[in-house]
Amino acid sequence: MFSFKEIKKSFLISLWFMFLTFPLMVIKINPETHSILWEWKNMLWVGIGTFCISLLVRFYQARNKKKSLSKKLFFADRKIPTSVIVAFLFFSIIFPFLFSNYHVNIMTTALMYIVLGLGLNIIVGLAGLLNLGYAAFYAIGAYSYALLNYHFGIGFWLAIPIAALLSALAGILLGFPVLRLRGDYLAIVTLCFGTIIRLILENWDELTFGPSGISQIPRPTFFGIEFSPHNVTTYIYFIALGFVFFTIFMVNRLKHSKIGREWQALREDEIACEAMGVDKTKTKLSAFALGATWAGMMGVLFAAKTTFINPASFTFIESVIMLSIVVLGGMGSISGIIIAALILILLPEYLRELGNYRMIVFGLSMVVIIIFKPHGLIGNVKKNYKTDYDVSQ
Amino acid sequence: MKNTILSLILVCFVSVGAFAKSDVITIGVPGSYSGDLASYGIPTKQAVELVVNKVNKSGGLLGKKIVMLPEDEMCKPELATNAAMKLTPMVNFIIGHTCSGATKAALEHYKDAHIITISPSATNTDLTVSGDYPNFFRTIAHDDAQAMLQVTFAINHLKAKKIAIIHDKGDYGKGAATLAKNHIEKNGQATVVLFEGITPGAVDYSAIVQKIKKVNPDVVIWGGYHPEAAKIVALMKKKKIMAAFIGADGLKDETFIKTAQKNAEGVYASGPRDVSQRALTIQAKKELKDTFGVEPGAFFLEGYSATLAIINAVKKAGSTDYDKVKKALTTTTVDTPIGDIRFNAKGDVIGAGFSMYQVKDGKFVEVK
Amino acid sequence: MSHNKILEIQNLSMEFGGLQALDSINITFYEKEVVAIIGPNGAGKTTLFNCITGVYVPTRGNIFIQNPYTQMKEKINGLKPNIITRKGMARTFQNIRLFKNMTVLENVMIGRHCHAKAGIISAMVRSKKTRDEEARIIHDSRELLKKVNLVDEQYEYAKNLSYGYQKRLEIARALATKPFLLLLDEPAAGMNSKETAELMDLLKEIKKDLHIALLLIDHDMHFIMNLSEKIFVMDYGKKIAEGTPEEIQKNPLVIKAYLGENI
Amino acid sequence: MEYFLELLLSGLIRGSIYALIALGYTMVYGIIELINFAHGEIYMISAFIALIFASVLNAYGLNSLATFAIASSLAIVYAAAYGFTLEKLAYKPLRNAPRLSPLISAIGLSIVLQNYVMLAQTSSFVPFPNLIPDFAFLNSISHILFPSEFLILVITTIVMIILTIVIKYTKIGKAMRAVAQDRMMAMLLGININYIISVTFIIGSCLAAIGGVLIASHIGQINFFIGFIAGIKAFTAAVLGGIGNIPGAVLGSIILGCTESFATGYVSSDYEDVFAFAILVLLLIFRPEGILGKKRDQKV
Repeated sequence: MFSFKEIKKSFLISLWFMFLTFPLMVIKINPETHSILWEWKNMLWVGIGTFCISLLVRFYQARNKKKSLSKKLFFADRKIPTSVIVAFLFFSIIFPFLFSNYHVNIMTTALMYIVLGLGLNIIVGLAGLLNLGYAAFYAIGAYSYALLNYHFGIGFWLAIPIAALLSALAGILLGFPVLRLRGDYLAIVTLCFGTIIRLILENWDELTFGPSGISQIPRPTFFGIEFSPHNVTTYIYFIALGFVFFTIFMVNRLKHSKIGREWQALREDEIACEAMGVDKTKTKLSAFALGATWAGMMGVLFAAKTTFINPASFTFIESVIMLSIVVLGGMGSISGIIIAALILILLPEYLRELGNYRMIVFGLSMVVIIIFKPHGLIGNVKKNYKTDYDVSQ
Repeated sequence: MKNTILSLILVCFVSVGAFAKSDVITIGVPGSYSGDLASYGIPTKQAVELVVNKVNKSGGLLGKKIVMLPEDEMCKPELATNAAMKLTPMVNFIIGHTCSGATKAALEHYKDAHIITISPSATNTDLTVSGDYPNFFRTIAHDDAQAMLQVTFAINHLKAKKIAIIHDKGDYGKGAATLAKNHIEKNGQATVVLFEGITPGAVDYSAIVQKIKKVNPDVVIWGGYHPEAAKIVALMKKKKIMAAFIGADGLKDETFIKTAQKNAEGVYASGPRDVSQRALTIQAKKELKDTFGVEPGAFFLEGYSATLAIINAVKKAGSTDYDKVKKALTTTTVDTPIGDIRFNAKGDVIGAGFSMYQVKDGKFVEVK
Repeated sequence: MSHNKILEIQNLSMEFGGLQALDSINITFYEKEVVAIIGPNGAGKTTLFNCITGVYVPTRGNIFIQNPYTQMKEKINGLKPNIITRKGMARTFQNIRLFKNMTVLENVMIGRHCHAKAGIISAMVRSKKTRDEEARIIHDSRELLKKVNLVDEQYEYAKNLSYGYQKRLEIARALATKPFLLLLDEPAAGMNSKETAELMDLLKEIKKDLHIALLLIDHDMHFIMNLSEKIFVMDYGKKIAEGTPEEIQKNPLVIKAYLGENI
Repeated sequence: MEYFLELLLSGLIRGSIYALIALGYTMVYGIIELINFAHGEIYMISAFIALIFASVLNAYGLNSLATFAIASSLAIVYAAAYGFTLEKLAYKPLRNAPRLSPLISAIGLSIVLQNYVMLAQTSSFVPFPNLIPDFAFLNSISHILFPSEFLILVITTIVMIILTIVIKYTKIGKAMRAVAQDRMMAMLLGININYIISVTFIIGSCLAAIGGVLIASHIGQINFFIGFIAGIKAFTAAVLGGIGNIPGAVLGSIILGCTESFATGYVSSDYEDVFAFAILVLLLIFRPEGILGKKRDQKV
């Protein structure tokens, strides 16, 4: 199966890793007692582990070479069959009746991240504006609900449009200064924006109650009826599911509308876009505003779901996870984002059994997925305008 | 992909089901075991594991084995909620969470499910004092008690007139700092000349120390953990600021002295009463050393005591019934590393005193 | 030939730092004309293009357009490119600038957008009016693709087209904005002789069918001489000559500055 | 006035700490246009490696100067090895991928490395021995300037100058710039792209290691999370100065450091980061390419 040369290569790689991990894995220091522990067996494990992984990768590569290219792009450019969609739909509806509250709750989080991913997709995937501060809009939504409820007793359903509006405004506010920026500069400014929002939440005690956060935020009601703590989880699940459907529907519409095509054109080439009569300013701002809207609405749902919020929930890592969902899913692809959100949110939850190793596995899977699927899990599906309406002359 | 997810879900479902038997007593131990606050959660997990193993070896509790279910929530409220929902159907008791914010978010669920929760480290005052959570207990004094101690110490013992308060903007640090500020203002004998937050993890704090020098306080009260405090103390020494430095239990950690070295000399910190001579404390530390090969970290003893308290209460109550155990917790006194403790009606610990320490010759020495 | 002015450039100058890229250019264009600008590399042709289309704001001078349908005359220097495009001038680029990861049809549809009204709300609500507008855009775009003979490739990604096809797509995309003046920046560059001949036919057809004026920059003399009715010659940022192809070929200044001793 | 000067000095020190990390950041970016999120982790790992070797050497009773020299050299060697390996593992396969893909693998790596160090060593803060020897000539001003601060200022300047010279005048530096400008063309001219990128990563990681050892000595404690915070600040500083520009990184860091210092001194440290980030946003509005960054006109 493997030639001697390949085995030798893997052996050398494992030697290299043993060298690399030697100080951190083998020498364990105890700063309090100044004692040093030599754990040589760790080195052995590293050696064996990397040797096996390296052989596995070689095996995979060898097999891949034999396969034709079309097989490799199995997912790309293909519409998902209706049967799969229907099965998925059915499963998502009966899900809360099959599984315990805990699983329903986790799935609700995943659903919320699907919506967040789809919203961020408008900014990053469609309009091509790298955004590392998306959690700020999420925070604005969550705090809008918490504070409006605290001061004025505004309910969940009324808070949703208000939060959406406020986040959209914040999106425009962020959009203005960054109109001229592109790529990595945009990334850093949005990162700063995210941090500034979080710092304001932390420091402006009079408005936001500071780092200790706001507790006892009411859960959503159903036309004024409150649910029992047990049933409310299922209820929130269905709200989140509703949002997912709504968002998929809307984002799909937006994507294949005038404004959606203009976003994509802007992503491809700003100068050509302007030469075609597209208003750059308006298009960029609308992408920021619309993208932020979804985050704002999810923020409300988040606050209602956890019933407690504090600034610690809206850190940079949160923005990074959201961005990772978009990129891993395949920029601009709706089904890709759904899968990526499910992986990135459910994986760390269900990896709990791995204990301390779960974050390593999580990080590794991000690296591995992106290396083997650099364009994301699912490529963009082309829109054929064939079956659209007849032209009424 | 879908199949993988499905099977994953199924596997977890089955594995969850396996625990939900009644011939064991389960203790959920949710806390911060990864991320930047991991060091405040891991010692608790170790402590619970030690006690549980010991009890199981000697025949279990009420003839049943104790199972411990740790859940990592990184001190994040939303993850804490997830952990809470996962644990609620399977556990009899909770020891956790690590941080107050996470505790607040999770407590709703435990409260609804009548699960007694003892936190070794959540010090937010509202958790007990507000009376919102009848199922909540803790083996650590709440922030307000410590703030009170700090302020009276500063004003009466150190005769401070001008007090600067610095905090780390965090839930714990800023909360404690705000309480201290309120106490000073209520007391009226001293003024708060500076109240500011610093960014934890920043590379340098000389600007804020410069500002402290400018306002020239008699005492600096620190709300936060020890890593930042060590840096500030060093800079204060360097800039020849003579003000006394007072921290709370977040500062009272051996690592602080190791890090700040000679700069730590003279620093005050409030913290649980000195228990290093108690037999149980010595024993707990030895067990930890033997099993995990480490020195006790933050809240280790509190976690150990919380576990002992629960086990004792179950023994006394003769069952895991919510009301009976709750009653036992508030009425029976149990010998733990942190003292002979029981709980008051609100859930705060009685019997684990608080005192003020000062660093002398590289050790925290109790100030009489 | 009709004699309605459509574009008037008066005393146009453009400086980059100390570099005088354009020096007091005066040019007038008339309706339905095919005009070419030639000149050696660095003569300022593309700069002139960029000034007209609003990519650069000229240092001095004025540019006016006069819409042949409404006869309204407006000053356009300093306006943004997208506004100028809406006013009836469209362009192609020297180095092709297509929306590479969009389909051929979508590329043309973007061009048509500047005459559509639908906003964000209507995109979400998708009323009958919006749907009709959308159908209109698709229909018109497809018609344009037929004109440039790309209708078979309409669902291909633009990046997958051959060079010649990409050039044609760029023209179709520019035409989609319904211009009365089409500016073509080196349309024949990099094409083989067959492709150039096809392009020539296409441009002639466009002029005939759509009644629009064309302004070309190119180096292919055969192409220029064959197609254009009037030629402007530029050198070092100045206009040095203008006239019919025959006149230009005989102009000694042009021969000296540009054509050299080849003729 | 004295207050102002003191704040200025603390701003300078803070700035040069940022600069030490930002230099490596900006260099890698300048050559391959990749925001190397894992750079901060290399910085963290090298600090840990220095700490580990210093403890071992201490246990064998070496004197402090020798410990400092050996431990920091080993840290630099290991940082280079880590940088090299990371590039080969996580970035090289993505050379031709969309621009955001390497960013994701960088983020993933960052998570892996943090948790790797946490599991292999410890999750809590570890005191870092003061490896930097006391300079006798600094004794008179030790209340203003620590030896570690002095060393950071000096080394930042030296590193900046050497790096500028290397990139401007040496053969490898020229090759780097060629790769930065047009990778395809550089390849056609016979430059070994893989080699140049590896060298870039190795140099960048060495810089991170120098930063790691010095800054850890200055701060006196490390944990597995320090790389993340320092990395973000260094990234901000690099962008402020014009990312890809070596003197720009230093200038940006100093400006960032001083802004934070003055914000703390004259307004409130509550909002020190708000000021730092606000100044970046403001600057980028008026100069989107950063202070010393070259304007890249898009050719139309």
